[in-house]
Amino acid sequence: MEHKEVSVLIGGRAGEGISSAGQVIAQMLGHQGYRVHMYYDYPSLIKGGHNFAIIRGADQKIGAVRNTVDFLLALNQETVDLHREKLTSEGVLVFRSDAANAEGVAVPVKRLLEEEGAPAVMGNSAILGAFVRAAGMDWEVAETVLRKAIPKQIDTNLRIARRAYDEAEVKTRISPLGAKALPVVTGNEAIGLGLIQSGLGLYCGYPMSPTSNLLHFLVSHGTELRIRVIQPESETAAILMALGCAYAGIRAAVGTSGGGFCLMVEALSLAGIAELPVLVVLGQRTGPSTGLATYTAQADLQFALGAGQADFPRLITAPGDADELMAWAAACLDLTWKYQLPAILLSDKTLCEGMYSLDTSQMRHLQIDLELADKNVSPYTRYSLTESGISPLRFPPASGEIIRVNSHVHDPDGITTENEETTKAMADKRMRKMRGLAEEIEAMDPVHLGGDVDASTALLCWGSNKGICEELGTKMGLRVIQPVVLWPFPERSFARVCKGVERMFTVECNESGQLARLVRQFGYASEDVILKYNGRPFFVDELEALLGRAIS
Amino acid sequence: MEHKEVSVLIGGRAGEGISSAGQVIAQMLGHQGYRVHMYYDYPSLIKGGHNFAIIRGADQKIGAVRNTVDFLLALNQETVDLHREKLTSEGVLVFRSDAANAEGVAVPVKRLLEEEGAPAVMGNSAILGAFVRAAGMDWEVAETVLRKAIPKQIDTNLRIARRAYDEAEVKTRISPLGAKALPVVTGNEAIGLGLIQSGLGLYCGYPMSPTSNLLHFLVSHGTELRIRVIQPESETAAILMALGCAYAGIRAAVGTSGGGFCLMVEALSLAGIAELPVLVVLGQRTGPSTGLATYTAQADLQFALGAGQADFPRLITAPGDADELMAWAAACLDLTWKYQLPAILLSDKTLCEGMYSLDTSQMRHLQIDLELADKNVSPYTRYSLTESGISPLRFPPASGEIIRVNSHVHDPDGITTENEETTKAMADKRMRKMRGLAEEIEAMDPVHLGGDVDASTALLCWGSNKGICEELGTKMGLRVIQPVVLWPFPERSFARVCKGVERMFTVECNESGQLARLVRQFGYASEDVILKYNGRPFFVDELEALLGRAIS
Amino acid sequence: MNLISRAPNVWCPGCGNFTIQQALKEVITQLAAEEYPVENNVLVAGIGQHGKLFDYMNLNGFYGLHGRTIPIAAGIRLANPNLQVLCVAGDGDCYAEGLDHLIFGAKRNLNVTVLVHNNRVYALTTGQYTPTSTKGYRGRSTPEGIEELPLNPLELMLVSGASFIARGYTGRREQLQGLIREAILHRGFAFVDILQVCVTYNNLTRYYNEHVYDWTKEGVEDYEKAWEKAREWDYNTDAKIGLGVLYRHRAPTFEENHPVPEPLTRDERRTFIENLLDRRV
Amino acid sequence: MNLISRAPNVWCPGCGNFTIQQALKEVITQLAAEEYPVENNVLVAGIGQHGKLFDYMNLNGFYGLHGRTIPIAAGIRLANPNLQVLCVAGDGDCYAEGLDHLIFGAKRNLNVTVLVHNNRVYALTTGQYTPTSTKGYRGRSTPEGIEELPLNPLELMLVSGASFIARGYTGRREQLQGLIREAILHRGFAFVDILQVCVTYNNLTRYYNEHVYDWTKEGVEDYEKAWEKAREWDYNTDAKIGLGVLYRHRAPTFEENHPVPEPLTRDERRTFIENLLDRRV
Ligand SMILES: Cc1ncc(C[n+]2csc(CCOP(=O)(O)OP(=O)(O)O)c2C)c(N)n1
Ligand SMILES: Cc1ncc(C[n+]2csc(CCOP(=O)(O)OP(=O)(O)O)c2C)c(N)n1
Ligand code: SF4
Ligand code: SF4
Ligand SMILES: [Mg+2]
Ligand SMILES: [Mg+2]
Repeated sequence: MEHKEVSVLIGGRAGEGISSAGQVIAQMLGHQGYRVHMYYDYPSLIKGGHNFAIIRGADQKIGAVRNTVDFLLALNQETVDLHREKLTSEGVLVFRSDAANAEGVAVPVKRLLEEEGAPAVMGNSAILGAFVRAAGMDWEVAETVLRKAIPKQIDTNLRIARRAYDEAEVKTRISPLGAKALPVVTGNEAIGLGLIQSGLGLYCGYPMSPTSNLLHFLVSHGTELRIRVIQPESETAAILMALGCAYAGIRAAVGTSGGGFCLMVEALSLAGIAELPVLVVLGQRTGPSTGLATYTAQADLQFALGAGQADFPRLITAPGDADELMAWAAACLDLTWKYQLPAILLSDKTLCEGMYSLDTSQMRHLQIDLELADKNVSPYTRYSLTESGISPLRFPPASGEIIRVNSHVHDPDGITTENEETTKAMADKRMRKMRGLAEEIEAMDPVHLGGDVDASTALLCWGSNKGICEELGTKMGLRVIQPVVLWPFPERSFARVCKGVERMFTVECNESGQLARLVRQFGYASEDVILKYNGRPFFVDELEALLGRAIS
Repeated sequence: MEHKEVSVLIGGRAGEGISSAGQVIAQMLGHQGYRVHMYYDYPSLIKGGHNFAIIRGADQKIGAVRNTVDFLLALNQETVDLHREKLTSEGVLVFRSDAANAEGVAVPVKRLLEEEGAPAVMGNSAILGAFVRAAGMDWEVAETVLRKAIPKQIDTNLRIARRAYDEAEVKTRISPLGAKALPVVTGNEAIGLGLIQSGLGLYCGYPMSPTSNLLHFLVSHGTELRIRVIQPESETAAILMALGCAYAGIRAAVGTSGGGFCLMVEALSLAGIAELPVLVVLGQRTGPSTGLATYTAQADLQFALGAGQADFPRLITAPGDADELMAWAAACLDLTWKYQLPAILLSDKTLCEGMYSLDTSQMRHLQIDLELADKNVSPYTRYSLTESGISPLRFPPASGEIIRVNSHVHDPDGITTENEETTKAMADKRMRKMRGLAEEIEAMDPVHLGGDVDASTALLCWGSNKGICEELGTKMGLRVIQPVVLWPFPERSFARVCKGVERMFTVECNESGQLARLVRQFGYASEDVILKYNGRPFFVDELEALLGRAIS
Repeated sequence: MNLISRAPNVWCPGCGNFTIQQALKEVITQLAAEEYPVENNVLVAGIGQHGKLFDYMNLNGFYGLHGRTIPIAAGIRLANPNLQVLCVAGDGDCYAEGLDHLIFGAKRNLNVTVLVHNNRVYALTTGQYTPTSTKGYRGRSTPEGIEELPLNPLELMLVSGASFIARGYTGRREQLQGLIREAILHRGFAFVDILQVCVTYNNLTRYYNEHVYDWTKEGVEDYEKAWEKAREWDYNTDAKIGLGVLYRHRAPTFEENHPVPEPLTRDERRTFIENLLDRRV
Repeated sequence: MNLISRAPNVWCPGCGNFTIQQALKEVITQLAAEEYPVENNVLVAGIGQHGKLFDYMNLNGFYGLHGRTIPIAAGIRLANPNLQVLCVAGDGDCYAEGLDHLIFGAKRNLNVTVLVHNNRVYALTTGQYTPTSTKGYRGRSTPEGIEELPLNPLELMLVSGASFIARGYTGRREQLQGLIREAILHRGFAFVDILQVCVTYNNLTRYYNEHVYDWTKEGVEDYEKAWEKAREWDYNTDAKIGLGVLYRHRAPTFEENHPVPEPLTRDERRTFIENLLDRRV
């Protein structure tokens, strides 16, 4: 059997390393030339419960999984019971024979471990080895990927995998696709890489799903990268540390989810008036409030648009896959510095904790001109009223200069004023920055156009629904419109990609159609909204059916 | 001279009691049958600086002042210098002759105080006495109003006022209008009265302009009213106390401004999912961030619309004068209880600290049916999935019942679940409540229609701009449309009052046209926005000129 | 009524939280047999592994926000001081995000019981250091070990005005049960720092077993002595770890200062409004 | 350079803030003559009357949010530890809204100076009680007198790990100046609670004048002694009020634990990314 695409589900209890095993499988598929996406489903607990990952590889870029799988790797009986029906008729079940009863490739994990005198944590290597054999892949695939993916005691792990590999039988053959092998990363990692690329100096994060792993990723490489990573007492402290840091000249970012973002909005408004750059990575999850800590949603767009008292310029982006996350995290950090304003990068649990093939060669390198003005301008005026609204940026200490930033309405020197003309002049200055940013954004290709680009029926989507819409758009002959920048809303680019659209379906993971509400503000009526809000992303077959019904 | 309207400006240093003196003048005009508005302008400091109040009386309801005045009461030279040019050609200047040099009614305050052996704080009584005489009002007006308005040492104050009255000369004659005398209250007081009417049990507030005085007002009557008023350690604590209180069955409200509201949004989302009633009075001021602490703005609408992560039902109202503030504060509290959701009452510095005639006879008594369900339903299920989305409300202790509220996605009993069906079912339940609320709102006359109701050119406004738009709409032949409820947006009522409108001007005190953005979402393009954002409200003559230019 | 709910329990096997749950269950059962009906209890939970107790107990409850048990509890008590409010908090929850509230709860002498499941780690978010983690603790946000010294919550509570302070340990269930009982019966802010073993991220069982000893109850009303005892162990340096009641003291409570009055009737409210407006004409 | 700015000063005549401003000005002038250039100072201000110092001084500054001086200061120090950061905070500001941050600043031993203008009232918002107001204080939010006991900030800071703690009084300018100087020169978290007279809302001048006395510097490194001294006066009950340095101690600072490394070049960053991605194929 020749596979243009392949799906693997691996499941077991929390604490059994499902996520890491899933990553290994994703890398294996990547190694074989597949474009990969992994969806990781886990409840909010540490041990027990049921975790599973679905890894899908295809011959084109993808961003969603199916509800059916070709391989089911079961670490326990529950996995067999819960997911057996997802297995296609030709599908292969690989299972721990000492923990489950089933038909298929039985892996006697306990025995194999005992034979190698290896600890229980290495059990997954056995399953993986058996999977590689059952999938008809060469041992080389297992060896190469495991060597890279497993940091500790690789030799024992390899011996165990090999034993399982040797004992298992070939059930089908996932042969190399011939395409270039691409690395596989989580969305959190892609964001981290973008920040690193753009010269991040400080990252502050208070743990919160789904961005905790961005914190962990950055700190685990912090020393090497010479980036400081701080976990402060609260999200409020996190963003204020970032603002203090920016004031003194170092690039800073913070990451959180909706609940933590609530505690940052006062500082966001401060960044607005004080004209301080900061990037907030906002990983959305199911709400309201604590909601479902480990499940997904796209329901913080309206919050991000209005967060913080009063009007102030802000940048809001919602990249839709790893390539975009990396590119736009880097670009956002640059833009916050150029325009001295806060930016929010909207992600969600699907993106943050899912895995994607990353294609840096394809990745657009957004060019941002950071030459603001003569940096050594003197005498220096922090809030000089320039035509662009952007004042030159200098940092303390600057001999002979006084550099003041201020949360009150202030004069050009940063001294508090209640004067009415200055109040208006400073608001106008900030609005000029916003217009400049909007112009620059229009030139950055801020609205992705995909699928069948000439179709008159369009799918409008944002963030993590990019991949699935792209896939279905191509398949079903629908145009796909995905604004990556949501604010300042790229009106001209949006109008351009909408030319000829007669009907527009909005696909979103929230209950009110938040993007549909936004585009309506700009005159685009999208009454056809396809919404999902049960914490899970759309599955390919599911959305295909929904669209089929809606369009007909 | 027969006055159909009259304007008085009183000015001096902070700490000199300008606000109280202004209130006395407002009550005097009210006593004479005028409909009154007072604008109070003061910087953010305690002593010194320059404070002034403009009190305007007219033969119709008003909500704004002019830039010209008929009387200028100057407690110091600065007041004379800053405001002399506002005085009409026939205007009368009353001034402290021992603190300013000017032409007009000189009041030798120091001497009068010395003669009565009175302390300096009583100086304003002299000015007020002289004003009453200069304005040709009967001594009875001074005596009646001062007796009511001055709590301490009224006799000495009256003696001083009388001396000044006797020494001053009549310059013009503000005679009684013949209309019923109406009481005069600040917007904060009107809100407080509405809350009291509706059975408030707890008010929590952390001091912040412009709602600190709501805290002070309620606490000053707290004992008598048997309402608890608490100033906690932060705004976060304030709203959470209110939610705890609501859980246990007592009506609670909180008040703050934008900066403090930032610290409440996490709890707002909690109220959304836990289905707890709470009313937040959000007094807007000039932002972003600390901005201008004592000046006005209408720039938190977009923030209020999106505040808190994820979608959840909320009620947002923006009353436009004292009558509406009182009526809707009461109605909002009722509605939060009926629908078990958070409500935001948007006010601003103009409304909160300005004064208005209150006409309770004219006030609409919004009838809200609070019979939710059989309160003693047993077995009790906190989040039972009803058709209306509203679950019966019971409070602990309830013998044999368990009453759980939960910030996580929960099942009908309030126990946490990650189940996908329940997640969706509970979101749908909350949306049903929103629809029910929207229906009820449509029946409550949520969009005020005024001015020339048949005109095809309309002024769209909200909150504190109601009064000025009404006045100018009537004068200039423009229809006035003022949605009092902003969310759920009263689509049907709005459509009804918009019938026949060909051109719509939006009048707002912010820099982005926040209401215009909102109505665009519902298909109403209002490109003609008239915005002011220097911290000051529109003045009548100013807006008239702007409108004149814009319309022609 | 069965105090343990139908919700499936997903704490790790061996987790100290089970002990706390068990102890709490016993105490509530005892008290119900005496004079405190079960339905008068309200459990206010923070967000974290500790908070799951909300789901596991058949008690009235408010599952609130990370770090915010105290103000919610204050609101409940203001509404109805007959309700027995138990705050179930975590160390990340109420020594980091919500420390401000904890201190003000103590300052006001709010009459609630605060049980801190102090496992000295953010457990639910997979093992980051908290304010009480030992210096050098390696968690996922501090792979090279945290450089800060921990806070000593007992000292903090003592200086903040808490009127009942105790320390329990999940390895000593009976004692813990007694402490919880005393805490609930105390009139005022009753704080129990519970050394809760997290077997997954911070298993200090051996260390605790080797170092704990029991405080005598003598002189528990002596602030100075309490201070000395609180300082024996700084949550960092090797030392004996005292368990038991550290301090107890009777003082007016928040609720006593803000008693619930009989509310005005609708008519009385109307009269108030009319009178007030009369003074404004 | 003139350290006093062109901004018109609008504090009430007689306000203790003038004394603090004067003292600070002297100290910065002195230090500038020694080794600390004026431009190396950054003043981080809270919101309140105290915060107006930001406008009145010709110093670099960050006028932030109510209660949030400390995390802003931490960020500045993380970016550039050559900057001398002075937090100018209020008692409402950093003992209520921002208490959490203050405690964590102390715990981390962040190397900044915190000057608390403790007038024991929310002055800018017209006189409400704060966490250090005396029991019975009648302000606009407590017309019948607040029922709570005040917090003792010195005790709080001591148990939180502050490595320099002092108390000054605006009625003793010279001493205050010395304390500010020592605080700035201290390496670590230097906290000065300044009894600042608010003539308008809480004029305690007479009370302070009658009760203050000077602490000797002896044994300022002794924690136990510090604790005793801190407890002499509880900000409520009549007692002698000690002024001076309460405690001093040298410990590693936050910044020492998080030194600023030479950043990677663009190429080094690219190489890092390539290597990492190589491991993912
Ligand atoms: C405002 C906010 N920030 C972050 C989180 C994420 N969060 C959930 S549990 C938790 C850690 C809890 O640690 P702790 O309080 O010690 O509880 P434990 O799990 O150890 O019992 C965090 C940070 C949240 N829910 N809300
Ligand atoms: C989040 C927030 N809440 C409330 C306020 C309003 N506010 C401004 S100044 C102030 C009081 C300040 O008191 P304190 O810190 O003691 O300073 P002081 O004026 O006494 O110097 C308050 C509550 C604010 N600016 N921000
Ligand atoms: S992670 Fe720790 S605290 Fe959480 S359930 Fe497991 S053992 Fe208990
Ligand atoms: S109100 Fe008090 S603190 Fe503020 S300036 Fe006046 S005296 Fe100083
Ligand atoms: Mg913990
Ligand atoms: Mg103060």
